[in-house]
Amino acid sequence: MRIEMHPILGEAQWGPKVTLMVDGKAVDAFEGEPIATALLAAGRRVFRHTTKRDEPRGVFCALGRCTDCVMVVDGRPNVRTCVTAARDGMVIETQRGLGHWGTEQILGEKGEQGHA
Amino acid sequence: MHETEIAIVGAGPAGLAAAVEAAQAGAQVTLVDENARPGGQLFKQIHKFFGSKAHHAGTRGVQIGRNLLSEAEKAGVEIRLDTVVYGIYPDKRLGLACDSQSEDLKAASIILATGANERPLAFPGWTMPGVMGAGAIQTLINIHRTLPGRRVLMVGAGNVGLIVSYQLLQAGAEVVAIIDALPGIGGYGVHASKVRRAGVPILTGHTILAAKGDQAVERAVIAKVDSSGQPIPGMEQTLDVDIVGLAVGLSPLAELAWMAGCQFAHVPELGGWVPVHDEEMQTSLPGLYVAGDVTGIEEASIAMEQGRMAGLTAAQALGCLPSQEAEIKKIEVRQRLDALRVGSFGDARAIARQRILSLSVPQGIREG
Amino acid sequence: MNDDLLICRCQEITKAEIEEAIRRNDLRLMREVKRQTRAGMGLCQAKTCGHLVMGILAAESGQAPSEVEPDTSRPPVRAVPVRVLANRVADDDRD
Amino acid sequence: MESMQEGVLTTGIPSQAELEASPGYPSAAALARGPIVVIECVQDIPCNPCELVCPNNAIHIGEPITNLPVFLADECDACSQCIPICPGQAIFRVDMTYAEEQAAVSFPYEFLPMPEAGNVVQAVNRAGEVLCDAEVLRVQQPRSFDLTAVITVAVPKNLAMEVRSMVRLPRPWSQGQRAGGL
Repeated sequence: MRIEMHPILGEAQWGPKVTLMVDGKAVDAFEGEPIATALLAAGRRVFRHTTKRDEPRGVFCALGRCTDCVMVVDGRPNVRTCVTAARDGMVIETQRGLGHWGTEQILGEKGEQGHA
Repeated sequence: MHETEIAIVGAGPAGLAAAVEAAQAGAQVTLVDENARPGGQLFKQIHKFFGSKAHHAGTRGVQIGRNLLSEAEKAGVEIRLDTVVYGIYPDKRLGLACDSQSEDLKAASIILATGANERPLAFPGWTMPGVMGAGAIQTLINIHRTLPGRRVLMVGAGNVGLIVSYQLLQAGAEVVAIIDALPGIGGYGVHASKVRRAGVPILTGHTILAAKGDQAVERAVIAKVDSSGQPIPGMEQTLDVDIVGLAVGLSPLAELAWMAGCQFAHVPELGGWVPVHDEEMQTSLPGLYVAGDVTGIEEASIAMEQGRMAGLTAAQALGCLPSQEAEIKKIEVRQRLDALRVGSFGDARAIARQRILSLSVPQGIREG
Repeated sequence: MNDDLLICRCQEITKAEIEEAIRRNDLRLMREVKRQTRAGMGLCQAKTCGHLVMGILAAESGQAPSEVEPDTSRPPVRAVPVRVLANRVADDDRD
Repeated sequence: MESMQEGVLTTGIPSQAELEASPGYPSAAALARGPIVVIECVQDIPCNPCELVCPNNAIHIGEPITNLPVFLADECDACSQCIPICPGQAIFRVDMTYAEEQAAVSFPYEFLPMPEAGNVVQAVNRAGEVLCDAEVLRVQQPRSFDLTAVITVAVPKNLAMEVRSMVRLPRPWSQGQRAGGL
C-alpha cells in the first residue's frame, strides 16, 4: 500500500508511471522504484517457490542480501527484485526453484541487462 | 586498474564521515557503495537524534545524512554508487563490480565501513512472505514509501524494534504488539513511551511460537515465557497480523575484514565477532581501518565519530595531515565518542570496547 | 524449535539435518557443517543463516560461541554474475 | 527499588515514583502557579538538546550529557521550544490556571491527519488509554519545530498530569480494503 502523505517525509513525489508484465498480468510501477515494492503495493507478496519444498517466498531483507525475493526478470532468473529498478515493459515471472533461462538470454539477443 | 589514496567501502554514516575528514585533510578519497543511494541506514532514520549539539542532536537522521553527503561532495570525494566490492585482495586491491563490468581499485589505505547485518530468528513459518527484518520494513516505508502490510507484530523491544514500530504508525500501519523474550525493555524508555502513548502494548517475557497463513503471514502465535525463556503451556495467544518484523539484534557485516585476514575477537555485547582495532580504528593489518557497526553494533552517532577517527588516521598515515593537527582533531573525536558511551545504556559497550582495544597491538601511525 | 524447522533458507536445510550431521561426524568447524549439509552454500552465502548455524554448531559440539568462527570468507561476497567478472574494464580506457 | 512490574524498564511508562524522583518534574507548587514545562526524562541517556534550546536557561544538564535534566521552574516561562526538540518526545506543558475547571495540556505529535483548533479529540494517558474527550485549543507547527507539532488540548484539571497524547485520527484511506492478497 502506498504512503501518499507522510508526517515527516511529506507528500510523495513518484517517478513516471511504468508497466511491468508480471506472470502475464500488467502491474503498475513507478520508474526506478524496486520491482519488489511495485509488487507489494499491488498486494502481491509471493515472488518465488523454493526448489525442495515448493515453499512461497517474498521480501525478507529488502537490502539485496538474503536473495529470497529473486524472480525471473526479462528471462534471467535469480534477479533480486528488492534492489532492481523497475523499467517499463519488464517481463517478470514467479521463479520456480532455480528458475529457467529465457531463450533470449541464452542467445544473447536481448543484449546486456545489468542489474544492481 | 583504478588507483586512489583512500578507498572507503560503505557510504553509511561511518563511511561518509570518514570520507569527509580524509578529503578535507587533502587525501584523494574514493567512496564505494553497492546501493543506488548513499547514506546506508542514515536516510531511513527519520527521527531526531540523541547526543549533544556536536552530535547534531535534535536533528533528524535523514537531514544529518544530507549534510554529510554535501560535505563529502564539496570536499571532492569520488562517490561510486551501485558498485559492489565483491572482494579484497593482497596489496590493498578491491574487486569492484558495477553495471556489467568489473575492475580493480588499488588504494594506499582502505577503510571498511560495511555496517551491520540483521540477526535472524528461526521459528515455524519464519520463511513465509510477510516475515521480514525491521530494517527491511524501515527501508520499504521510509525510502520506498510502501507499506508491506497493515497489521504488524514486532519481535524485539530494543531501539530498532521500538523506533520502527513508531515509524510504522507514522506510515499509517497498525502495530498490534511489540514482544521481547527478555523481562525488560532493551531500548530507551522514551522510545517505548512514544509507542505506549500511541496505544501499542509492549509484552516483555513473550516470544513468537509461529507465523501462520496460507501463502503469506495471516496470523502469529505468541506465548509468555518462563525465566529460562521457555514458553509456558496454556499461555499462547494468536494475533491477527499480516507482517512479523524481526528486530532481535544486529551483528557486524565483516566478510571483507575476514577475507583480508584481520584479527577478530568475539564480543557478544557488540554483536559477536568484531575486527580487533586500536583507538585510531586501525585493524591488525597496516593500512586497513574499520569504522561504524562493522567494528561492533552501537549507534549512528558513534559510527560517524569512528568514521572521523578512521579518516583522520588514514590521512595522517599518508602524510596528508600534519601529526600535530591530526592529534588535536582526534582528541575532540575521542571526547565526543566517550560522551556517547556514558550511562547505563553505554557502560557495557564502553567496557566491551576497552576489551577490544586491549587485544590490539599498539601500532602507532605507520606508513600505510 | 521443532526439527523440520528450516535454518538455511536458500538451500532449505533443517535444524535436524544440521544437528545430526554435527553429532554423527563430530564436526567442530563451520566449513565442515557447510560441506556436510550445504547450509550456507546458497545464493546469499550464509549472510542469513550463518549466525543460526554457528549457534547450533556451538551448542551441539559443546564449544563456546567464541570458539566458533564463521566459514572462510571468499570472493564474491555478493552474487556477481560470471559474465560481469569476465567483462573487465581495460586499464587504458578507464576514464 | 521500583517493583519489577511497574516502571519504564518493564512497561515503557515511567512510574509516578520515577517521575517525581526525576529533577525535570515540576513541584506541585510550580504547577499551581501557571503554565509550566514538564520533563518526563527518567533514564541516563546521552542527550542535551533541551538544555541548549531553552532561551531562559531553565534546563540544566551539564557534563556528562547523561545527567538527567534539572528543571528550574522559576526560570521557565513555558515558551515550549524544548517540546519539539526533545528526541525522546518526553517534554510536555501543563497550564493548571487555564480555566476554572480545566487545564491546558500540550504534547508533541508527529502523525497524520493533524487535528485543528476546535476539533474534539480523545485524550489518552501514558498507556494510550482514552481518559476523556478534549477540545483542541492550539496546534503549533512552525518550521523551527522541524515537523514535530505541539498540540494543546483542554482537559479536566484532575487529568492534567495524566493526559499525554491523543488517539490518532483515522486516515481517509485507512477504511479501505485489507492488504495482504497473494
